[in-house]
Amino acid sequence: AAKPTEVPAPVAPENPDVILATTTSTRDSGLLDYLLPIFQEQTGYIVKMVAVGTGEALKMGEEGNADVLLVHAPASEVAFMEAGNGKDRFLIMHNDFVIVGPADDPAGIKGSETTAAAFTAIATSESLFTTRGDDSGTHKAELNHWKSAGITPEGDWYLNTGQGMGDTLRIASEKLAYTLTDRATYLALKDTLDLDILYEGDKALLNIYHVITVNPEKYPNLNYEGAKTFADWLVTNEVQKLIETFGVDKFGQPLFFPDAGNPEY
Amino acid sequence: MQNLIDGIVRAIQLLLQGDPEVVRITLLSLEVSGIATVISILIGLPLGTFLALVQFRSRQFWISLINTGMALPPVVVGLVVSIFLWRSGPLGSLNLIYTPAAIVIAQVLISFPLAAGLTISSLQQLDPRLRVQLLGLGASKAQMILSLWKEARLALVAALIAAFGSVISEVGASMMVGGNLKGSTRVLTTAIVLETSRGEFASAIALSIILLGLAFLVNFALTTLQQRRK
Amino acid sequence: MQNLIDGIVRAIQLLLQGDPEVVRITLLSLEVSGIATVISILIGLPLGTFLALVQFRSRQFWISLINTGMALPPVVVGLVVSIFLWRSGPLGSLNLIYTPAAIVIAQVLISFPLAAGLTISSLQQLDPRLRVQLLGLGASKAQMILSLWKEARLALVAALIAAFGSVISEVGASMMVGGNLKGSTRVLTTAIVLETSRGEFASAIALSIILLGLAFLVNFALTTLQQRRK
Amino acid sequence: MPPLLMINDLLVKAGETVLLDLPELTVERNEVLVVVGPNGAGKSTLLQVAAGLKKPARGLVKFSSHPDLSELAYRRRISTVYQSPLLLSGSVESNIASGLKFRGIKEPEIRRRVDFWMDQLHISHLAKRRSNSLSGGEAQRVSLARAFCLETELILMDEPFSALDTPTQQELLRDLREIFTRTNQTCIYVTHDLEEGLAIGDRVAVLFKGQLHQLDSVAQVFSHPNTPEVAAFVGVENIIPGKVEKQLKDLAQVRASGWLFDVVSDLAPGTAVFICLRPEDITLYNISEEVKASSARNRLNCKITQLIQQGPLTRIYLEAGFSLTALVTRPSAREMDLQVGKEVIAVFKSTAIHLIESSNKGRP
Amino acid sequence: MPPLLMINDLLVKAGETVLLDLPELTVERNEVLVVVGPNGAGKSTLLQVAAGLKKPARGLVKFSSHPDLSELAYRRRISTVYQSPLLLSGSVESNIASGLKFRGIKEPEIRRRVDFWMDQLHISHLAKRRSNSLSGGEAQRVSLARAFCLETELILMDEPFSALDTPTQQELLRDLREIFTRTNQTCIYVTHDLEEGLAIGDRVAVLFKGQLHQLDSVAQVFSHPNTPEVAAFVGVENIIPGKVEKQLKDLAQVRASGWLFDVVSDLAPGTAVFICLRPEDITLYNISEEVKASSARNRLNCKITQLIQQGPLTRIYLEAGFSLTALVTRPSAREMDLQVGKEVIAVFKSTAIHLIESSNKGRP
Ligand SMILES: Nc1ncnc2c1ncn2[C@@H]1O[C@H](COP(=O)(O)OP(=O)(O)OP(=O)(O)O)[C@@H](O)[C@H]1O
Ligand SMILES: Nc1ncnc2c1ncn2[C@@H]1O[C@H](COP(=O)(O)OP(=O)(O)OP(=O)(O)O)[C@@H](O)[C@H]1O
Ligand SMILES: [Mg+2]
Ligand SMILES: [Mg+2]
Repeated sequence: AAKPTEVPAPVAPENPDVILATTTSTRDSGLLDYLLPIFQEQTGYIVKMVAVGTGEALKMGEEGNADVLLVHAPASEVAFMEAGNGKDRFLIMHNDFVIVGPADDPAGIKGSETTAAAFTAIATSESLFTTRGDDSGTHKAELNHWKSAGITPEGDWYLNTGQGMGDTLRIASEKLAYTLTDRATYLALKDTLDLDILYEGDKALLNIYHVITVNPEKYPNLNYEGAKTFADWLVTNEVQKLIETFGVDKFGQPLFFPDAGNPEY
Repeated sequence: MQNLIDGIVRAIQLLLQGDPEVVRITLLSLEVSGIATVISILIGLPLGTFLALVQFRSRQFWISLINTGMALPPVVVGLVVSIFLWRSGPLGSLNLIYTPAAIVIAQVLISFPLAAGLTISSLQQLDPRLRVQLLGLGASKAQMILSLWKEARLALVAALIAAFGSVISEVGASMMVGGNLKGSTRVLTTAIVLETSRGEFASAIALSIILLGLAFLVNFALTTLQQRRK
Repeated sequence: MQNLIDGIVRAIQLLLQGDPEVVRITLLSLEVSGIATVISILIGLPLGTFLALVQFRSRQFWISLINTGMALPPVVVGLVVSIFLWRSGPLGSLNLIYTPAAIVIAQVLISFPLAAGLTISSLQQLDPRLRVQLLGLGASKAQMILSLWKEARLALVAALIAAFGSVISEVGASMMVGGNLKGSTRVLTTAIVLETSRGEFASAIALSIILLGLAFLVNFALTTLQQRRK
Repeated sequence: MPPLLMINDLLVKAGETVLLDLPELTVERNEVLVVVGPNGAGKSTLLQVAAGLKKPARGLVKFSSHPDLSELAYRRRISTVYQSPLLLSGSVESNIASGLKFRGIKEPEIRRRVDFWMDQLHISHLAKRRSNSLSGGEAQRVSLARAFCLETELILMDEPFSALDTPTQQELLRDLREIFTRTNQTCIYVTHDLEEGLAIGDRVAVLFKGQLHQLDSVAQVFSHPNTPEVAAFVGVENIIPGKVEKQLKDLAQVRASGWLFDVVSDLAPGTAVFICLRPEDITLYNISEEVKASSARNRLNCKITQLIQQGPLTRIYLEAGFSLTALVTRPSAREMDLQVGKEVIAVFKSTAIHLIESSNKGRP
Repeated sequence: MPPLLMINDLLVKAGETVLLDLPELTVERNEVLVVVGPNGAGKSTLLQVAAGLKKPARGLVKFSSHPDLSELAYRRRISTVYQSPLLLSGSVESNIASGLKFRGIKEPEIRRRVDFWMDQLHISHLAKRRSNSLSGGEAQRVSLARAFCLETELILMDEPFSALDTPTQQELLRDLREIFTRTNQTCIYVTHDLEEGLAIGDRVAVLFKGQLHQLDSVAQVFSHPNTPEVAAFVGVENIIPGKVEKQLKDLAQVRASGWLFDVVSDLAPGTAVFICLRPEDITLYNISEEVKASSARNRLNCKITQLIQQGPLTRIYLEAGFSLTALVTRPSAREMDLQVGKEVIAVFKSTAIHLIESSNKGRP
């Protein structure tokens, strides 16, 4: 874990362009749109944020097409680091996943003991469930839950949307289906959806974001300096505070919980 | 670059294996885009013919409108069609959202202005005396129009090709109103987007190659038809 | 439906307020698509003219290829252009990825086949004796071609309209190669996608209305030009 | 029998320009009405109106029972040959068959008629050829066959023979006359070539600048033109303004350019007139020769200023205080050894002269 | 001076069809070479080759110093009037100016020439009109002005007057001849109308089915056609096959259809020939009348079968064991009271007959 560092004065860096590959959920929640201008002002770095799927983001890192990643698929991230693709990896924040579904809760998952039980209830009642199916962090988390419940999800009830979180939520809403979503995206879209939170709070449902700088030894033309500056900046106290308060005015609750300096979950 | 090469190898593999999922997606693309093209032509050809041949006051306004239709962004069409087809929308009760039919509807909205706009210009390009000539031969209005279409067939086939091209390659609307549901509304373009977002660039390229190969075959047939009797 | 109405109200507000962000996005859209259209025409018009007028062996194949180009899915173009422009790609050193220039490149690839294909059909639609007539009047090859363009201007303007329509409405490629960076590569269509995915339907609709209004103005100008001297 | 086509008080405009202004014009059943006039006179415009393809600004056009010429039923009772052939793409055969197909005629009948007319127009060998590979005359024949095979009551033809070679023109003129009579077809035949019109027409309508100057039998228009314009157009090359001086028992003496002409006419003395004299009605004699034909009352001494060979004829320009044109056969010219500068006597009968009152100038 | 245009061993094909097969053809400087022939003979094809717009399958075409006719420098030294006007969109003026603009001529000079030729062709009033609103004849005038204003060494014209009214045609024929002479222009003039060709041409090339049957001075082609086809085309309506029976001091006696004709000719007895006799060279006498012109050696008793009025002339079809056509002036026909069924004597001189050896049939 890194320690909060001093914010450097805004001197124009030699190579100001930093490419950040991140997932659609951070973009759609508006968090980065909020943070990036501040970073830019303080450091002079221009961050080009490309919102793509987690799979694509990791691939871009692997191929050296991004300098820094902000992603939420811990298992894949570890593999990524182990393959020597990344240099630094800091825990930034978390929010949590929730299971949403139609208000009448046909599978009766409300009050389930565990996440696995909730998933089992959905599967056994063959209630519609939409999955992103796009190798995103959310998708990978979801697959883990099925695995721990001992279920291979298959069949007409299991709808593979192959789209981002927002679109998958919309499809769930339209199809009266359940789905696993991160809380931030759900809150952002809540007003336009016919979905209620039916299961939440299990520790297993944590959604953890890490920042990773891509290994400059692998691709010498990476802007490692910028990437590192950004990664370091994210874990500063000020920024962590900004993350904590982001969205409170709009949703009455925070969308993300800062984790910098905390031990890995 | 490696991605491109991998993609090509992958495409050949997929084609040789006849991967059932790929086959299904390909057939669905063809079916949906084929139907959408046919409907676009059925709307665009008469509409374009009307605007090309009949003189009335607000004609130029309507032609501009049709031409603007060529600039309809698929995402906008997707959004508007969705708003209508969602359960909350006026047509929600039809249960069309996230079905191939919804994709067809959106694609028709995208491509019929193209068909109509190009029909207008191809008919206006004809010698105006031709109409008089045909009427003088005793053609009814309908026969005259059929004959004009025949004379302008080169440009009309180009319109057909452009309309087909615009729908087979379209993704924004198909994604929104179709939902890219595996096994039911996933078409080649939406599958390509999915593979891309998964970082499976080689698969995406492979599917693209299949899509383009398909488009090439259809176009080669149409172009041959078009150029056969110049 | 409420979304639509809200969107319209919102659009009017945005327009009246002259929201600087919206103004910037709109201008960028116009600039990028305008440049891409001009380049497409600069490539498509000569290429189409060549394929329409010169007889050679593999001509039909090339025409089919151009026509297939009309079916190039923007996402595929986006992916391929990205592969070339990413740092890992052969052109990575140019640092073009996620810049407006990258969007222009992708849009040109999308729209020049349309420009070329429609040029082919509009020139082939002309009376073949016209070429002989022009040469007989002492026209050089270049003068002949200019005169043919003038004679076919109706259909050529339609090609221009279609090319502009295809780029201004395109989103897949702009998103991939431009990155939808706020303040630098965010254009109307990518902004619409973003607003949609954020569930800000009214904003999305408002932006769509601005986009369509813009397209209508451009097309009204072009259509007036086209129809003025039929 | 009422006329087949009646035109009343017709006015056709393009924007503000008047293209045609016809108080009255009728086409009788089974006649060939020839419409002649210089370029831009409105001939094609008249045909388009008769074909129901151009809406007049004012006026009534009625075809037997059809008050509305633009209706399909009317259009199917006529056929039209346009000034430029404008063939459809496709084969010659399919072009010729097009009008029949529009009418829903059965295939064997189409075959029969198409074959018949291709044969008649000597284009059977072109049947399978693409229409855009034809020569000018071949295309015009196709256009003619396309109209004739419809075998309609009324045929409208706009300069149909302009691209045909002379032998074919003559053959067709002869055949057509006969076919029209046999099949009871009526025809409006537009031409700028007067000879052609004379060969095929029953009556001639002469248009100038959208106005009808004369509508009469062919012979009448030819021998008694109404206005100087008509006279000039029907080949009266000598039009000399003059004034009637004396009137003796229907023989008028007209003074013009200093000469006194004897003319069979009952016009009163003092009337301003145009003397119309056709070049072929002038006989030339050598000065030395004795003028035999005593019945010819008018004799002028002239000098030859120019000679032009025109096929079987020689056109001779003469100077007699005013210019005069005479037309003699080539052998005669040879025999008389006519040359530029030679003095000759121009002789013509008092019946050969036709007088037009000057007030007829312009509108009839 | 070498000829302006030389054609050698030319073969033009469309696919497998031979369109034109000319062993040799030259166009001299400052001449008007008229090309005549029936529809589809290859006249327009010849012009296109001369204009460098059609590549022959074989053969050499050379224009003064240019061996390659398709090069721009050559194309700019000629101008072309096509069979159909095919105007560009835009005004009449801009159409006429187009060729000048292509050549980069300066604006005032363009203005001057365009105005001059619009005036010459009587279309000044149409200057601002859109080209697609013109009548057929007006369009053809524009097409003519467009070519003439280029004032090139060589002008190629393809039936340029077919849509013009007769008075204008005649005026232009006269003016053009003069202009060509004055400006040292050379012209290849394609027409199917022989009279037109005779009026303007120095030499005539007669084409049939892509083959050159005769190339001679106008007078020669007219009086001594080479082949029966040419004879028929130049208006020899009476072509009777026969055989020379006797030969006395260049006066041949030819037996044909039972009659014996006296002909000035040195052909040997036994030669199979065609007797060519123009209708206008036949004089008709009433049976009762005394035949005065004693020098005319041939007399046939005939019966009139048909009379056709043709402008100033009357065409008379006769039966004399074979059919014969004669052409007399209208006044003569009237005087002699010629009617169908009447018996008359047809008289013609031995010099009026031209003999063609039968072996000349087909290729010359
Ligand atoms: N839109 C128009 N505006 C002005 N004048 C027009 C328009 N259309 C036709 N005209 C004129 O009307 C006149 C009559 O045309 P029309 O075609 O009837 O002539 P025409 O007698 O057939 O001549 P031609 O022998 O040359 O074919 C022409 O002078 C033509 O220029
Ligand atoms: N592609 C082709 N295939 C076969 N025959 C052709 C082709 N193109 C032209 N021809 C023929 O070549 C012949 C000569 O044509 P051309 O136009 O030179 O005739 P023309 O003498 O000008 O006749 P016209 O007096 O009718 O204008 C015509 O019979 C025409 O049908
Ligand atoms: Mg006309
Ligand atoms: Mg020709």
